[in-house]
Amino acid sequence: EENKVKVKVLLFARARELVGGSEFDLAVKEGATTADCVAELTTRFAALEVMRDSIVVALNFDYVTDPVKVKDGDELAIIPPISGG
Amino acid sequence: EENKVKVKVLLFARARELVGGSEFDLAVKEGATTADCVAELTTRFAALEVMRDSIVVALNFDYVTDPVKVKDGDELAIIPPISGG
Amino acid sequence: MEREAVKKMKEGKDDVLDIVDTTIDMGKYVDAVRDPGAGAISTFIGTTRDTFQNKEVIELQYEAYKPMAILELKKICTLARSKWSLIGIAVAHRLGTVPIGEESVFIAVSSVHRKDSLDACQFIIDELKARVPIWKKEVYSNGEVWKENAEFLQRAQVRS
Amino acid sequence: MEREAVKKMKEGKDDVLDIVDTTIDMGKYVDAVRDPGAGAISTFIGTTRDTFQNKEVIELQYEAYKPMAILELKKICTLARSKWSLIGIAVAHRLGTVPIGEESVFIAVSSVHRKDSLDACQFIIDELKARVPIWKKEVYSNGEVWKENAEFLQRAQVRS
Repeated sequence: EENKVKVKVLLFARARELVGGSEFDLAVKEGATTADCVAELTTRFAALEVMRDSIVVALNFDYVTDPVKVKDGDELAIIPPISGG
Repeated sequence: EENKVKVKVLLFARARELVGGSEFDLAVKEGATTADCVAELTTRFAALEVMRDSIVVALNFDYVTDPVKVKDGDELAIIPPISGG
Repeated sequence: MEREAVKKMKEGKDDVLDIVDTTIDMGKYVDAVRDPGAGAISTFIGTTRDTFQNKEVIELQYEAYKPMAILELKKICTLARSKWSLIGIAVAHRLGTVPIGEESVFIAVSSVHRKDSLDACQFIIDELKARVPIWKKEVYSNGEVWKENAEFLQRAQVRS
Repeated sequence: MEREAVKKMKEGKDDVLDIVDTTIDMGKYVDAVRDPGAGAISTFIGTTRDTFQNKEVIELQYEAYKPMAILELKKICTLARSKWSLIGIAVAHRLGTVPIGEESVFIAVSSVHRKDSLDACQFIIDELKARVPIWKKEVYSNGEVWKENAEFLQRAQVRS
């Protein structure tokens, strides 16, 4: 079996409601990027498809735009459009 | 004796301290203006001379710049540079 | 009665303008501008400083030409409402001795959208310093001085 | 010890950043930025509104990605301090259900001169709305919606 990297995924607000959960572990292939993780997520949770274009992600508490390779134990947060204030 | 107009004069802050009083009546000739009142005041209270260039006056609670004729019972306030806030 | 309520909402709340001799109760003035239709309340608090040009300030004393000060504040509120869409405005200025670090002036402005109250709050303190007849004396260990707001002097220059 | 005190003064006070589940104690945060060297404290209060596009809002619910929210707030404070001369910054955001008219966010900034804290206060609320991971759901009589800050969407567009 090929090596897997386990990432902790956090979901908030509308994303959390669509998926029906706020936190779970995602196992991806070694070398996978944040973009791969999002693709994997939207495959697994079809409900997320409706907000795919507006999803921003944060890796270990920092916004990332270009795909970044994930490591075992990373925390990946799905950030729907924010509305604080 | 010619007709006199009685104006209530109010002094504040440094002007009050220089004159040693905060309120008194000033009798001026009928037809006298706010500028005449200030001239009369600085004559009567020589101590005010040091701040003459920085004095602004208010007539009946409104700033006046050009000389305005005063009427009996008017309230004329000597407004040294303000420092509220 | 419903019509009255709508009318009131559109016109905003009455301005609350106070000159006080004691500590300023900031919560009271925030509550005065608070409104279910407001999304933002911006406030400005002027506090007394312990130093001026490296001289230690021991005490500050404020005095005002009270009736004119209130009228000038009212004019500033009317001006602010003509420039921005505001709900409530409250301004309180303290007189007498104000200990170091305490409030001398408090301004609270509410609006539907934040930009209005933020800009109006800045405008009101700028105008207050330029035209409201209130004076401050700073007492140092070796003397005292009546302060002069640059905002007033600049405007006086334009006037004359 | 005196050297310590001077050093502290020059560097300003530590930022106070809170995410709370109850009413925001505004006095506490004003006191946190209060300083004998400060001449001005500017604050911004975000309050919940009863209507959005003529729909009556019954309730508002906030949630946050807490650790990241605090880190983003810290970055905003550092940015603000690099742009303006500030003494203290305090930011508190409330989570959970916030009744209409109550505070959802409170920002207090102190400075020697007022322009710094006024501008910094506006900058901090603008940045907060653009980047701090906090979400608000508005509940109406006939549905609910997760709000989206225009400030965030604009920046996301620039990013991608």
